[in-house]
Amino acid sequence: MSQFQQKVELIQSEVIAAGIVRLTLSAPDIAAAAVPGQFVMVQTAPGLDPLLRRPFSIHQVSSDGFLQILFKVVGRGTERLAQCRAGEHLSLLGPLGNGFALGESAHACLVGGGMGIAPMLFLASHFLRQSQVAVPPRVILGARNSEELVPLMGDFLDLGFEVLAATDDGSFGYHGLVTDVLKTLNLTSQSTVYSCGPRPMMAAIHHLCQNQHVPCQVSVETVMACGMGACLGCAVPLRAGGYAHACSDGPVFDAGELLWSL
Amino acid sequence: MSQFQQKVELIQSEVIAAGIVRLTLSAPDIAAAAVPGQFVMVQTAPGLDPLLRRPFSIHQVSSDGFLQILFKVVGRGTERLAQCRAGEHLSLLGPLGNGFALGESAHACLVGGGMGIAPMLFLASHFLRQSQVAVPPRVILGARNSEELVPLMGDFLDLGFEVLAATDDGSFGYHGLVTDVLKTLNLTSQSTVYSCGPRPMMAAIHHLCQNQHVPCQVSVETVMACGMGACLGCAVPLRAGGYAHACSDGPVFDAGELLWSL
Amino acid sequence: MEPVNVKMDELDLRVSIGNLELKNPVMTASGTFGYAREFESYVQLHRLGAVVVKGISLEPRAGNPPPRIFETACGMLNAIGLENVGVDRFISEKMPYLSALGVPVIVNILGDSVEEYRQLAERLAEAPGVAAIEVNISCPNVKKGGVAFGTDPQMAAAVTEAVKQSCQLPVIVKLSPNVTDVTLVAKAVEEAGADAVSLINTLIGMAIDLKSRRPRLANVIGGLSGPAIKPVALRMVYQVAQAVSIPIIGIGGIASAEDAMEFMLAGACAVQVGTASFVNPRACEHVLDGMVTYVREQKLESVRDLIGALRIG
Amino acid sequence: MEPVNVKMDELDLRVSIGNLELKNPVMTASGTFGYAREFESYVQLHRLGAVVVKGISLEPRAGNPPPRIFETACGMLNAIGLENVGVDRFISEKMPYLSALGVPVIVNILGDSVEEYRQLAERLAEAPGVAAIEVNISCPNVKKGGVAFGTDPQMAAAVTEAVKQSCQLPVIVKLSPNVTDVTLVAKAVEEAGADAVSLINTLIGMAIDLKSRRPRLANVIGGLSGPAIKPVALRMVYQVAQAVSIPIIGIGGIASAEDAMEFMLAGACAVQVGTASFVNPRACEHVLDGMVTYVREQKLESVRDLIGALRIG
Ligand SMILES: Cc1cc2nc3c(=O)[nH]c(=O)nc-3n(C[C@H](O)[C@H](O)[C@H](O)COP(=O)(O)OP(=O)(O)OC[C@H]3O[C@@H](n4cnc5c(N)ncnc54)[C@H](O)[C@@H]3O)c2cc1C
Ligand SMILES: Cc1cc2nc3c(=O)[nH]c(=O)nc-3n(C[C@H](O)[C@H](O)[C@H](O)COP(=O)(O)OP(=O)(O)OC[C@H]3O[C@@H](n4cnc5c(N)ncnc54)[C@H](O)[C@@H]3O)c2cc1C
Ligand SMILES: Cc1cc2nc3c(=O)[nH]c(=O)nc-3n(C[C@H](O)[C@H](O)[C@H](O)COP(=O)(O)O)c2cc1C
Ligand SMILES: Cc1cc2nc3c(=O)[nH]c(=O)nc-3n(C[C@H](O)[C@H](O)[C@H](O)COP(=O)(O)O)c2cc1C
Ligand code: FES
Ligand code: FES
Repeated sequence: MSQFQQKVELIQSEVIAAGIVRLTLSAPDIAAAAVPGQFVMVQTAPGLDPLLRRPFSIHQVSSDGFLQILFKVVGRGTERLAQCRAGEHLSLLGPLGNGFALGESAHACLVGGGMGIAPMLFLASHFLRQSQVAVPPRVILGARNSEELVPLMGDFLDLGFEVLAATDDGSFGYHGLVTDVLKTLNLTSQSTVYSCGPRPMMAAIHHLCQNQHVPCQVSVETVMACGMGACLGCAVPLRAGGYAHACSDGPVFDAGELLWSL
Repeated sequence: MSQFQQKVELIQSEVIAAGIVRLTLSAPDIAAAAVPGQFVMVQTAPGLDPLLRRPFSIHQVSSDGFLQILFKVVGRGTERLAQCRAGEHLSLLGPLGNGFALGESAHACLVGGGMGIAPMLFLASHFLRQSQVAVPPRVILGARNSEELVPLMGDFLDLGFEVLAATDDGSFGYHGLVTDVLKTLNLTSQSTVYSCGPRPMMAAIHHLCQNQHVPCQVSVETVMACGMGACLGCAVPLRAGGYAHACSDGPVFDAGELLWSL
Repeated sequence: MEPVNVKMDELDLRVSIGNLELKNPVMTASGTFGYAREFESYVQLHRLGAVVVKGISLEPRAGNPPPRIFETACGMLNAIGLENVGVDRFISEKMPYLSALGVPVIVNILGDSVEEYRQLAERLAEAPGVAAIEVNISCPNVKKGGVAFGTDPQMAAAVTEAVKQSCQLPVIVKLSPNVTDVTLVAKAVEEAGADAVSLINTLIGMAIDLKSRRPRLANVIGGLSGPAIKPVALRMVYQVAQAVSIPIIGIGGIASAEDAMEFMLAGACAVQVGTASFVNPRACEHVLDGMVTYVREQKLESVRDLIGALRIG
Repeated sequence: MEPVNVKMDELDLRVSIGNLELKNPVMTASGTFGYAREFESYVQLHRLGAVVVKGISLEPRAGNPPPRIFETACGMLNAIGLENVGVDRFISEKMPYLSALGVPVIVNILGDSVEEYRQLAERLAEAPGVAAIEVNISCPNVKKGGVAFGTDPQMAAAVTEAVKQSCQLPVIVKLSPNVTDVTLVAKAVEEAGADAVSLINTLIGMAIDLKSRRPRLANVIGGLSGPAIKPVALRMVYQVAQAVSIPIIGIGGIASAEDAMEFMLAGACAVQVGTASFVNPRACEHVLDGMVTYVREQKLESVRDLIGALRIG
């Protein structure tokens, strides 16, 4: 496994929607090694506060060495990152974790909710590049409202995907949950659902898939200190008892392996 | 006493010499209230690290509301300040402390060493504005070498002062200490020496003045947490025993009041 | 920058520390707010819940030689050495200003022996305007080889009893965090009659200058304060809240309303703001403003609803 | 970014912990470096003075439910709950990789009773490649109502004795900072035969989420580590250095060579880098590189010249 600790240049910082920022970084080594579903740990400030790195899914990579992350400003670390300007350098650790298991499944369905949309773009691009896939994957994206969702959909549309949209307030697309949209699709055990989003959303998707015997992979979020399996801070309760570690065993898991009742 | 806690705009940041930076801030209230020898406490970073404000002498004020500080990058706080860019806002507390006692003395002599030059510019300008002063004050400035000294002299020359220069390495002006230059002047008990610089320099000036019965005021530096007399952290040992507080009793003291042997 | 002007007439922010009624739970921490006057240019002093002044001893003390302070990661060390004007000058020079503020004045006291604490309490009981006494027991007991009163439950109880017996004022005992089990000391002073406890005082720390190979403080060791110590303070407040039934005042790294309310959830009925006042002289008002906003937004009947409201399990 | 390549052949960085010779004083802290393999992409592992692995118990432990960690001001809280693979799997699965590194492997052990510590030491004494044992005594003694071994000099001594009796390996006892007087425990374990002490383990702390009104850690309380605790750690190392004559390993908030050398001036002969490795996986090498530069610039005969070289008075 190739992993790197590098200071990389920030090429562009874009405010995609209110409080949602996309950073484009020149990180050829990490970009080349990354697979969809992996993440990077980013140092958000030069000093000792905030102290720990912050984990972000790899949103997209390009063949010319660029790597993007897409995040929402929720606290001190993301605030600092949002203030970084082109030309500054950021310390990155990555690519980290195990990405999505990309099988031969003919019918892939990508479901992203809120910031869980971030890793879905990299995954969608990956399917595009895989010429053997006959049916292009279906993409379901959900968010609170159109202001948040529409800007995030753009890249998927640009890649030629048809996006099934859902918003909590009905201001765009389906008025309701992504699971309701997912239900309308003709899922079979030949399909695979790839999902990332808030825990309640992923729990609902898991139950739906379980009932219909559809394989389902989820990318989970936990607090993380190291991102590399050293601190054991990122415990994820397992159905079989005990814990897995989101950073080194995940962040992508077979939904059936996890304990969802928690 | 008017003191202010304000977020003020950084108008200009200039690198005057290697590692020496001058910030021009728009701070009309503080500038209007300030007298030479006073200082401001500056928050150097938005987060909790560095935690405490840093004290800086008021280098210059202008009638149109600008205030300047001049500092050397020596640690984390000054590093951050040096990175601030025009348009950013900095939190200032000031004006703080007691400035120089500006008597009727006909023969003022200003001695600044290293960053102790900073408060001397404001003081020199003050004398210029005082029309009753017959003889313009004499200005002695010292630094390690010409690279450091020459850029700092400019403002004094612009104001029309003749500057007696001394460098440790002889690369500009007198080769040696400012005290040696001071000795060559015809000081009397009618003169007043105003001095700011490294402790050994001020101790030497004090002894010289004491021997020649010349009144001498010094501006001292100590570590400071609050800058306003609350923490009692800035103790300065007194000749009479006990301690004064640099921030509220000083930073300018009658040299004879202090304990110099320490 | 004008201080935020929050309408707070209709909100119930009152808390009580035994007999002592405070209009809100935000006070200054001893040694970090001078004698209040130092802050008059910055703070609307009458808004404070209470003012706790710098520790006072029987005789004036000059304090330690410099350097006395040093900044550490998200905190600071101090070894001021208990510099203060002494109780007589405090009463004659500082109390007139303080008692005119219309805010309860709590006097922090410190001594070398039980006897000194007793005499201090007697003197302050006579002084008009003193609302309560806060007993700093983190000082060395010279009669017991310099072991701090606050590290031994019996010595802590002895000081508390002496102070209680010599004055009618509410007595707050300020606990040291440099102990194996803070609840033992808390219980001991509760039994000895303390009306409340406040915690934490500073953790003992040290810093070294590699260049000179000398300690950063002339006194070698000093007290660590600021955001760095907040987790330790919060834990101790929580532990003490399970152990005693007298009111608790939370102290340690408080800089925002969120910080303050975390201490209240853990069981504190009031808080003190210390080191934060150095960085932001208006820190107390900032905490108060944030608390007002929270109480209003959450539609709490009173700020007291927060006290001990931590959900566990 | 290539790691700085410092020529260090000619420099004397060796230190010894009793019988254990280290090529340099920089080791990893238990629980912050996994079983070393996690860092192989980032660190030239053979350069480390020693590797101290995550605490091992007799039986595997699943650890605490999440959330297990929370960031605080210049520090972090953890309540991992001593998750580990157990001594058998440690020896069979982890030791082969570790012992091939060419670096002394120090195994941190923890138990619920003196008996467990004894058995752990016996098992490890048989395992090839173990260079020393570090005894974590910050664990609760279930037979004594859950009071931590490390807070009581007698219990600490009992554990130390048991471990010493059941193996020939050098035994390092890791002290808890959550005590009134750390020198009492240090002296007790020295008398009980400890070859060295390491300190500090984490301070006990807590954090609360105002929104949910719940503790930030499922375990309610946790261990505070990182730069925030460095002043406390340095003070304790200094105090212990005055009290015992066995070697001391300094731990707590070390992230730079300056930090490490401050601990050495205070009396430590080696250091461990903990939380800093999360932020910068190369923290140990960073510390080592800085130390090399310093020793060269100051023209020290050996890094050992720093040990206890603090100037006081
Ligand atoms: C593997 C992985 C991948 C991730 N990918 C992305 C991504 O692509 N885009 C993205 O925006 N985020 C992502 N996250 C979440 C992201 O790491 C956090 O939002 C970030 O660490 C918050 O840092 P902060 O300093 O701004 O907030 P903090 O100051 O640490 O926290 C501020 C407040 O926000 C809460 N908080 C913390 N995390 C979240 C969260 N995820 N959502 C809402 N509230 C939170 C905290 O409890 C706290 O109350 C990912 C997390 C993981 C583990
Ligand atoms: C009243 C007053 C007025 C001042 N005016 C000025 C001014 O006009 N211009 C100016 O440049 N400085 C001035 N100073 C000094 C200035 O406050 C410090 O240089 C600054 O606080 C250092 O902050 P830092 O975070 O960069 O360094 P820190 O990280 O705090 O310290 C870094 C290292 O530098 C050392 N150090 C601290 N202060 C100094 C110093 N003064 N000189 C050299 N080394 C130091 C520390 O011991 C430490 O080893 C003044 C100080 C006082 C008390
Ligand atoms: C400079 C300074 C002086 C202090 N002096 C006293 C004192 O005289 N008496 C006392 O009980 N506590 C004193 N303290 C401790 C504070 O009141 C408070 O308990 C401690 O600083 C922790 O709170 P904080 O983290 O908010 O600062 C002092 C603290 C500082 C920083
Ligand atoms: C996540 C984590 C896990 C830890 N696990 C252990 C452990 O298993 N055994 C032990 O003795 N100390 C353990 N520690 C304590 C560290 O070894 C170290 O003593 C402490 O973190 C202070 O050092 P630091 O500030 O450099 O992190 C752990 C610390 C952290 C942060
Ligand atoms: S974040 Fe440290 S083990 Fe997963
Ligand atoms: S710096 Fe606080 S009293 Fe002077």
